[in-house]
Amino acid sequence: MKFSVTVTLKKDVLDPQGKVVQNTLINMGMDYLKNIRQGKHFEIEVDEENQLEAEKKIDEMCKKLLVNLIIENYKITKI
Amino acid sequence: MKFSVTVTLKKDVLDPQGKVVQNTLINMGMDYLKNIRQGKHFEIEVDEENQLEAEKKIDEMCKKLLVNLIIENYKITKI
Amino acid sequence: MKSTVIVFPGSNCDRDIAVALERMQFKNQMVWHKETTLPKSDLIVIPGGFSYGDYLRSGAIAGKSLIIDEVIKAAKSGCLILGICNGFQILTETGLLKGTLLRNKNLKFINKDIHIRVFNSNTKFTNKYKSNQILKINIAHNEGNYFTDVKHLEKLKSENLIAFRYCDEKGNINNNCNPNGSLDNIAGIFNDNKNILGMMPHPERMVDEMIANKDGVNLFSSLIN
Amino acid sequence: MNISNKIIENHGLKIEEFENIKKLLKREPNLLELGIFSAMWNEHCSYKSSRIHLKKLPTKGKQVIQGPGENAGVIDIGDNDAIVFKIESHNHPSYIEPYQGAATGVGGILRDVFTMGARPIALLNSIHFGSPEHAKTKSLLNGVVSGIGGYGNCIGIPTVAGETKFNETYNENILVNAMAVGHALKDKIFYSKAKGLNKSVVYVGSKTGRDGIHGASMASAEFDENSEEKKPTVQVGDPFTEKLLMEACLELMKDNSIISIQDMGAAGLTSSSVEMASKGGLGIELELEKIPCREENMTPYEIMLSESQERMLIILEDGKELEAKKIFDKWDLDFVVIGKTTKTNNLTLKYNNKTEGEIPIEALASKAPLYDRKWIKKKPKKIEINLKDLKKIKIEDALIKILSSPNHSNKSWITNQYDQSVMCDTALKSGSDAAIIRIHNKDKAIAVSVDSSANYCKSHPLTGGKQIVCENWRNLIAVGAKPLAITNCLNFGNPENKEIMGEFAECLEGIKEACEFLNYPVVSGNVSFYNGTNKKNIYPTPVIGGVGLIKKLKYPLNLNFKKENSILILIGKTFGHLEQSCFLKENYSLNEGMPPEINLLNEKNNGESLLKLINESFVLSCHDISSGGLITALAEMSINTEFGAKIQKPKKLTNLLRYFFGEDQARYVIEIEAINLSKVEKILKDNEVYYENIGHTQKEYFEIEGELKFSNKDLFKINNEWYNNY
Ligand SMILES: Nc1ncnc2c1ncn2[C@@H]1O[C@H](COP(=O)(O)OP(=O)(O)O)[C@@H](O)[C@H]1O
Ligand SMILES: [Mg+2]
Repeated sequence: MKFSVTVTLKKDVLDPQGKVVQNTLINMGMDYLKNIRQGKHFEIEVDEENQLEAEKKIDEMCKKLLVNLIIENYKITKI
Repeated sequence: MKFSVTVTLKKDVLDPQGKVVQNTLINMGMDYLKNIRQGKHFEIEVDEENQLEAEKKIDEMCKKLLVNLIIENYKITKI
Repeated sequence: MKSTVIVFPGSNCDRDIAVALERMQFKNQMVWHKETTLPKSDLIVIPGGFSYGDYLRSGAIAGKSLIIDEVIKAAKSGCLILGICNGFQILTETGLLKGTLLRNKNLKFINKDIHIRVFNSNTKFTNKYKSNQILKINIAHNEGNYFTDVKHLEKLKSENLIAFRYCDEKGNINNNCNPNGSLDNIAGIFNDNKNILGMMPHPERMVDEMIANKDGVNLFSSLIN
Repeated sequence: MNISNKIIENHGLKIEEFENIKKLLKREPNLLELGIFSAMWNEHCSYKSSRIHLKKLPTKGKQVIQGPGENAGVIDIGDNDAIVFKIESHNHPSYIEPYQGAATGVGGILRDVFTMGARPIALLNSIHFGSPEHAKTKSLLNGVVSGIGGYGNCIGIPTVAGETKFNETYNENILVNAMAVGHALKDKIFYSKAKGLNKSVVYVGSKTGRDGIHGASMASAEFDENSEEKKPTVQVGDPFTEKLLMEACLELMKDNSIISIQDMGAAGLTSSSVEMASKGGLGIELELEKIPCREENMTPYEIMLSESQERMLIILEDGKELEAKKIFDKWDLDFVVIGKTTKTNNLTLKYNNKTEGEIPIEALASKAPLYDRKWIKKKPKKIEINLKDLKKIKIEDALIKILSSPNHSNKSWITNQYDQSVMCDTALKSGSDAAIIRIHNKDKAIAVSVDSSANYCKSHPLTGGKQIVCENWRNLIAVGAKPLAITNCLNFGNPENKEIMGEFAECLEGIKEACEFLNYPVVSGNVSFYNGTNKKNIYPTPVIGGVGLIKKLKYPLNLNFKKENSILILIGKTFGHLEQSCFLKENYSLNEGMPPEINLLNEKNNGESLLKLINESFVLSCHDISSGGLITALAEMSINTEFGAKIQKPKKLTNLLRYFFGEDQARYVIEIEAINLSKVEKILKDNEVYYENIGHTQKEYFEIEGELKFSNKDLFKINNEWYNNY
């Protein structure tokens, strides 16, 4: 079963990456850009056919390694 | 209007990050993991109410800066 | 010889390269990235560092800056271009050099002295080196893992466009002496016309005996030659 | 709004302190004002528990341009060159989020240095972790090291030295101390003291967000339904912006437009504005709606207490605003005039023309609490270890144990993650006793080192305090530098506990004695209390960062053996002190007894005499003897070269374990050419230095006659295994 996980910085946490990208895009003339924030994206395939179980496993990976819970949020989606 | 963009490495491009993460997770005992690839995720808000127009604008940002078309694919989704 | 060093916000080896160039008798000028014209020069250097923090992809944002259009024009008209470390990454982002630099295989920043072997000593950049000469040189990067497609790799080999490859102190080339996972141990490449060189190691750090060795000197004296 | 006891407590203030605030204000403070008091009166800003003791430290000397009290200390290295340096802790943030905590620690200390007009030229760090087996240690180590590297590498300042130690006392409370060293021109140093009325107060750098607003979280829960939204957020470092800020500030400093400048560190805008005003004996008025904010709807409270990074406050000369702004525009940084100096002697905070808070500056600064906390002396436990009572051990095995232990393992796993070479002036990198940084474009250089000895300080704080200063001094001598001055980071437990306060007072007394004797003044520093949890305090861990001068750098002297058949001399007397030694700890898990004694007279004489030898170019390699004793020092001199040593057993009959593993102080090993022996001996004798000829160098092998023989390659393996397998 395959899932995607998106990891985003919590609101109010400084996003230096997003900030630089935003300034650059605006300097390039795309002034309709209101806001951009940068995060991570994972595509994960697990050997598990029960969706609930699979999601549990992915959740564990997120908590244990993929996500820094102190500054990041995450969302798991089946794909 | 708000969109998400996920940027992933093309299939035949080496993904050193994904590989290390995969090994680490498996070493941590999660041997049901079959495959993991890491990419980037952007949340973008633009000042444009027409969805088609907005998507065009996002697409331009991707092509001009956010994505390295030689090694990366991307997908735009409205959120 | 006149040289120009391009300075981006976040460049941090700009002074180092300027010092090395001046030491080697270049008449050097620094050019801020917001400029739209380049002074006439024989050599343009894009220095190491973390342009724009390397926050999106290393070199990506610098690759879109105003001055880069001028660098591309100069390159097309045959001016010599040297990209070191972040400069190499920027050159790949502009398309002046093909391929890309991925994260180091261990996902860690690496700073140490390693060995490289000169693979083509018959260019404007390397003519003072002996062919197959082994150099001890400093690397300092997060993304030095060179990657390109099979076709381009073949071309690099068949047209002698590989400048340097990582090796051990005896010159052997294998996985153990590949610090970052780079394809075929590639440490530096030329473009088709060999007027552009991109390399991850830092020759400007190897010109002063008190600080390191002088294995980088011949790169600069080749250019003067 | 009514200020409840709960709110007071959540602001880290005692009820008595609150009563004191009311007296000083002659009224009850509002919440904004309370927040400001809490920031200024906390231990970190007010030094309320430590000030009385810190005052005793020697801070003066011919070499000192600026002692403690400014953003960093400044010393004179001749020819209008000055060195600006300071160390600072970032322990608690690094435990919560190791990468960002360590990164912002580096960012913060760099700002302290470039604020004074210095271009940073080197970074150092002292990092202490819990036992390697502890569940959290590995990820903390990984995070801290990549955070330190991430920041320093990106901004392009070499991280050249440091120390990494493991001990279970840090299981729940790691230490991350970062030191920055900069170079300035003596006549171009900038200070934080404000001067003149109606001068523009300018905000530059990053925008303000809700980063690290302390006390705020809990307090706000009581009066705000959206409390979840307002949780304090972890500070995220932005080295790219700091690089721009550094270049912009240094560019502005070329000209004469700055009256005073101060970085926003702990307690952000609050402490920076109060400090500038208090030093200048002025008032300051800020218009808070002008502050560039990153988030919407930030309240005056949040704006004043935010600890967002990469920001500065500058007071400008009249009419210089436009020129200055041009520079910051060039670097794409915010530049806003947010207020002015006033004659009121108050901190006046306005928001859209309404006065939201008004506090006399002196209430925040000079009238801040000052405590003479109770402390008790440590009663020394004079336990003598009798080797006969212990299980027999072979010298060889004991050495392997030490060289392969986490604390003595080769640190290249760490140092390879730091750019040590950028700026092209690092003449000696990590791996020797100190690092050597050449002054750009000159032939002089400085040497830098950071050191600590927590187990010595724990067992006998007074001796421990002396010992670290001496060890640090020795490390600089060992690379041929004349030690000039130190900075110190005092990491201790809870000062409200009289034993901990005793450790503090006695360590400080030790530091003071050593510094005075060695003419090695303290020019800057930082105190970090409350390290520990659940009543378990960390070992007292003062960290000393020293700077020394090499007037003319002929060659960078390091500790690797250089030649075959050179003579090895041991400088200093060996008594065989094993209590508190690494030998007993690694082999028998024993850590009882007193640390080795410090004899300041010998320390000074041995060091200064050795410097004479080095200056005469007699010394091929040199290493001080510290943890692990003589044998460890000799092994370390062999590990990274093709030359080893052949050592004779001592002529006088002594216990070999005591001789080789004893940690007696004031000792060094030097390698000299045989032809110079008589000249070297003459200098040592003339100076009444005790020394022994202990053997000579040879190819490839490290050997003690009749006892053990290792190939250098094997030693290298033993020394490098631990990190690779961890
Ligand atoms: N965290 C670190 N950062 C930089 N250098 C380090 C770090 N930890 C250790 N080192 C380096 O490793 C070497 C050995 O450290 P240490 O055993 O503490 O030396 P010493 O006993 O001489 O003070 C030194 O050169 C030191 O600078
Ligand atoms: Mg030492």
